[in-house]
Amino acid sequence: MRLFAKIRRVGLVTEPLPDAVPEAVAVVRDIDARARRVLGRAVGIRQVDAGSCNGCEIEISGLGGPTYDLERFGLHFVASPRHADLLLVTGPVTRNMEVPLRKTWEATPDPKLVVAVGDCALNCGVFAGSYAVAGPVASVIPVDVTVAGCPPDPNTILLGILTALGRLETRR
Amino acid sequence: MDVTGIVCEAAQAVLGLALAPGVVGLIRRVKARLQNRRGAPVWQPYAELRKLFGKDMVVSPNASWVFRAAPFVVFGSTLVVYLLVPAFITPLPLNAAADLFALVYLLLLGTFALALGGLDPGSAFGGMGSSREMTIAALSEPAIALAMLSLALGAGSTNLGEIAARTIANPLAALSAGHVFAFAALFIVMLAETGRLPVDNPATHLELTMIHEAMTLEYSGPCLALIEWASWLKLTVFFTLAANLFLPWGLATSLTPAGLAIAAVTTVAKLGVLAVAVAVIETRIAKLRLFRVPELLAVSFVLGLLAVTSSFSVR
Amino acid sequence: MDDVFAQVSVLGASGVLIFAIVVLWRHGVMAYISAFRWQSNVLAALTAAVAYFGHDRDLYWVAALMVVVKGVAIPRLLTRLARRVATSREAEPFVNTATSLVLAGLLILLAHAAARPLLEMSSAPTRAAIPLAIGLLFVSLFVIVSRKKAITQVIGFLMLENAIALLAVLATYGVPLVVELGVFLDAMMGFLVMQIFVYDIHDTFDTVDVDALNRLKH
Amino acid sequence: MTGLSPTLFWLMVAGYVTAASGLLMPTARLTRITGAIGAIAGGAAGLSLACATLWTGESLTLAAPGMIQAAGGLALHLDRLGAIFLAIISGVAIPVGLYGGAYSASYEGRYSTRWMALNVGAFLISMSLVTAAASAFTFVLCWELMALSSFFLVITEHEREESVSAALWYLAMTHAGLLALLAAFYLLGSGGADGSFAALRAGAAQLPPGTRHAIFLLALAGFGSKAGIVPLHVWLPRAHPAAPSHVSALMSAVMVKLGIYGLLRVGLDLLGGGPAWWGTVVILCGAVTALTGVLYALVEDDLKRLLAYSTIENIGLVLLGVGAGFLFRSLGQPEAATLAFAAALLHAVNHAAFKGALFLSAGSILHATGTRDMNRLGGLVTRAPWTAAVFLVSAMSIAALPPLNGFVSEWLLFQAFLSGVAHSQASIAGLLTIGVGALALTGGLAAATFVKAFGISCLAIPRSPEAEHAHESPRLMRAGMLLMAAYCPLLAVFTIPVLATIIGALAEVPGLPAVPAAFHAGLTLHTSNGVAAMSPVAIMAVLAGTLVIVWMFVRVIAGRPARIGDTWGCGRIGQTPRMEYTSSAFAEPLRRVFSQLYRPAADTAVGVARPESPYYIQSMAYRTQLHPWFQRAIYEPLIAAVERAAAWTRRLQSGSVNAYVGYIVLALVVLLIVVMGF
Repeated sequence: MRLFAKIRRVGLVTEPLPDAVPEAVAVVRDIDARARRVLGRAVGIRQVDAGSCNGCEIEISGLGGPTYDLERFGLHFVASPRHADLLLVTGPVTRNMEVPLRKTWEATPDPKLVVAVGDCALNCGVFAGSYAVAGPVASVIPVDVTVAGCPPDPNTILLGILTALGRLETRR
Repeated sequence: MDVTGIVCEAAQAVLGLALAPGVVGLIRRVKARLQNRRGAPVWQPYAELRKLFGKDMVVSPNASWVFRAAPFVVFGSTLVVYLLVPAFITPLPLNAAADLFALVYLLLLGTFALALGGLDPGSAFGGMGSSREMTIAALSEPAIALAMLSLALGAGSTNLGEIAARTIANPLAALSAGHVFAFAALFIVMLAETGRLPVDNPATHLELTMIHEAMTLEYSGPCLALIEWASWLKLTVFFTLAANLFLPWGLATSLTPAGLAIAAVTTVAKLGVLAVAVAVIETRIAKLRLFRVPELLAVSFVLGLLAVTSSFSVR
Repeated sequence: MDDVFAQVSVLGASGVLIFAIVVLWRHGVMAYISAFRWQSNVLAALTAAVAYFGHDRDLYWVAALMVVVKGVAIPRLLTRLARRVATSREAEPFVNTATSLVLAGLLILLAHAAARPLLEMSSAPTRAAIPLAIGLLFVSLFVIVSRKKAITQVIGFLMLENAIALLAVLATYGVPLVVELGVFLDAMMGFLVMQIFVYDIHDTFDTVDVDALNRLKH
Repeated sequence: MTGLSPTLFWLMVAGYVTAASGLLMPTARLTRITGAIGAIAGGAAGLSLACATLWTGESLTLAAPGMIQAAGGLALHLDRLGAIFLAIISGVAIPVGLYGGAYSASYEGRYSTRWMALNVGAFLISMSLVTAAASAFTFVLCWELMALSSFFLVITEHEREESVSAALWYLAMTHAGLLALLAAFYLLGSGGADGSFAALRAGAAQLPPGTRHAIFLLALAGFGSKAGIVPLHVWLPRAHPAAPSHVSALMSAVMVKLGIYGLLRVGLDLLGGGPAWWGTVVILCGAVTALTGVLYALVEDDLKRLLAYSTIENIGLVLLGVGAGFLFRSLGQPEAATLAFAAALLHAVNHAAFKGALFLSAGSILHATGTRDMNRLGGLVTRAPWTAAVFLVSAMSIAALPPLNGFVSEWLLFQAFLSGVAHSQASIAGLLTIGVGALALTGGLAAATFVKAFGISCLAIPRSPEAEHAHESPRLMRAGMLLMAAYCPLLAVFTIPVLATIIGALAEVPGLPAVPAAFHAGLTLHTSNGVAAMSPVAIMAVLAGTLVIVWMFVRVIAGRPARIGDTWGCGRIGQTPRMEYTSSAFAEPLRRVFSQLYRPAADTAVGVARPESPYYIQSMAYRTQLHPWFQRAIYEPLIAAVERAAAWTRRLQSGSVNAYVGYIVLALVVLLIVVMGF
């Protein structure tokens, strides 16, 4: 019972997307409309750590929490690429993760999207040129949207995902 | 079965299929609010179904026709079960075709098919899911049987129509210990059978803790849609059973417009209440270890036993 | 009227019984204590109901006394005891949980068979609930037998006392107030004595695991 | 049509004799052909004889008093109760004959198929005669012939010591049972009646109650050892798998039922029922048997032994029905009694159908892969589609899934118990409630067992090269399997007539009225505690309709082709059978839940690369085995005692000739003294 009292005391903590990025709000507005047509406003996200330092993971895990609640846009993380519509890839692709990443992409049914999160995914960041690194994500699987930042904050990631949804329609 | 009968059953099937995602959406919404989140709108599950039916399918090369047939059997058997449950009118045209035992074994047919579908692609997760699902299904049978036994003892019949009619006729029976404990036992079994907390966490993404979802990891597109829809429908079936076998008031006993309207309203309201209750419970409790689940089912077995014994001590 | 009474009494008695089942299921000592608290309160409510239907003034006092003593006082003391000897969980019982639950079920069946003669004797509307009281008797004895921690056994003993009170209330609409008071005092005394024992066991063996008592042999 | 039934009877005998005459055929091929034709012809004749008896009510009576005069000659009388079981035997004999015609080919060159043919014929004929025996002597004679012929069939592969020990267990147990039977019949005859059943029936009424109880318990033990009642079942999971698969089908689907037949014949017909505790004992036996059977089937890795254990389980279910029948009859609830007996008999019929099909398909899996170990099977659904389909159908019906036949009989059992609970005093009702719980738990565990049996052995990736190169079985075997599997849906569709026939047969037994069950739309039972309605046909129809509609719906709104992609394993490279779940792994959760019963002994061997670094593991071996409680509690002490006794008597065997001559002289002297004494 104490639990529910606390729940009532705390109230709703989900923040609206910050107005600091007005285009974000604009994007969300019309993405929401178009995405509903394309993926029925229900997107399964499969997160793939292709060798990241887990900085991005920390930010991504923030997405699920009450503050940036990505479920309110009909996005949710899924347990298998078979259930996924969108791959959220982080980190420089290490040699060991090259094949798994490609297999994950193959395992995802069409139509599907890829969002590369973080500078490492974009251009291997500080790991560029390492003997253990195979290359940026784009060199392994086709990437629709990249989110820069080391690490990018949850709002930016959310914005990237929503932009990708916008791409989907234009791509077909 | 005459034309009106067929129409009634068809209408009930459509209504059930339409309601099921809403029930789950409501549970998710309330849970989100209890986690201080804004959460997805209630219609989110409908959107997911629409999306899944629109997507491609990826099938493992090891999978056989069993893998492709399983979702249809799961969906079909669950739908047939829903056709037997007095959701809006009682007695149903199919009332004499099957009773509570048939209902339970039809649900078992769905579980059986899904477990085979999980084993077929030869993935370790699928095997794990099937094994656990069958374990829980097997261990919950005795509790279900005893709960049904006490209901049947009260009504003098195992057919759902008669059971509902008896409670309508004799409201005091709803207060009897047998009734209450049968309800409690069935509620625990429902949590186990529909993969809710504390038995299985419907929101988990960690394969090693999965039970139901582990079997569906290989499914995609329309097949996945069928399985998801079937599992939501199964939840609705159990809710409707809990609502209309134990508190059948509002059910239409004749096909008058007013009666049907009342029935629709009351049933939807009952479903809503149960959904909120489940959401609250799931916020309150944590998942049990897999090997403590048998203890929970033993509790519901004892509750069923209490239900039966109290019925024959009143005698 | 009478059948409502019968239903209520069976329902209440089953409710009292359920909390004994809860003790078999849960593992934490605190859970045991709260289960006992709830059981006593349900028992008090049932007593009040019997007082209402049976038109027996004294039983209201008994009910009130139950709430005060068993619903408030004893649980408080138990909590203090548990904190003092710092045993949070019931270490593995002699019989594993699922088995003991099923055994409890069988004991309840046995109670139904055993209660036959009493049912023939009594004609009160509450008679239908008598088997459940006997079932509670068996189950709480089983709790005492099958659990290791002294505190759990104390709780088992208190539930046994509840079972006797329940039986009295159902079979004869409660014994005279004086006797009831005597039973309460008896329970309190027994409880206090046990409390002292638990303390001493704890101070002597640094555990309240009664297995340790066999160390007294040598 | 009077006078037809003797003809049918002799046709049946002729058919089975033909099957046995395979012994004399010049070539192995001819042996097979005559065996198949004979079994099919005999089965057909026997089936029509049974149907004639059941439907026209005319009962066959044959007597050969001249034969073996000392024992009062042979007497045959086929009444309806026997006819039900004759129908089971003959119905199974036809597909088994078909199947065996091809299956026994795999034994040619290794073992004597002629000898096998002779024994199969003898087995079939003796079983059929048991159902028609009308005198204690005839009964015991056929019973023993049945035991011996099946013993020789179990020991067919006489070079594998596994089957030799199985055969020895079987011989020991079945003869222990025979002793109990002889004692029972002796006591039955102690009223001064001659051996004929009619006389025994008349005499049994005058027997003192003590004797009647003794007879019942002896019969329960004797027939129980044949039916596989726990703890007298130990031979069954050994012997049934050891026999050739079509014989396993015969033994598991038919022979064990004769134990039930005997129990009904003696307990119900000859003794005419007894006090309530008879029923209680049988119900408890049934509950223990059902649960033990299914629990050990669940953790079994050997496919055929799993099926054997599940036979024990189903015998337990039948016994639950039989016991409830005895109980209700003694409590003066004849309707409920009829219902319970009918449910038991219907389940016996159904079990014959699906267990036969299961053993035939297991045989064809063995034929295709050469192994019975489920941890080495897999992927057969694509390699041997017919076998897998038969396996799936029969597995679904043994798991009591609607709309197949297994479900109908379990439903009837539930209803029988329900009507009992509604009408008995607390103690009896409590017992029956436990029975319902056991019934339900058995059903659930059986479903788990057969998900494992089918899923592990037929689905996914082959776990061994043998399974990799598996092939479909020859046409004749396929035909036999399919015919056997076809019984399952057919029995479900025609439940109503079958059940009506069974109830009609039961109405012959004194004190059992035909239960007022309305059989128009479906099974509508007007039992005394109310109404319960269920219609397998309607369920089948609705299910089929729904499936078609759903399929069309999906085709319309989602007509996209499926893409082939590897099984998802978190992106690991390649997938090998070693990553699949195995039979042992599947059963692990339940093995843990019931560990107090199983007492599993497990050991894990870890091989490390270098002893100094325990973290670089090269190999891990996990081995687990069970130590069944009945073995632990009963048989090991018993065998130890027997061996001690044997060791003691061995002291007589000094080995010196003088000693033996001495024994002879001693015996002579004692004899003379005795003779002079009197």
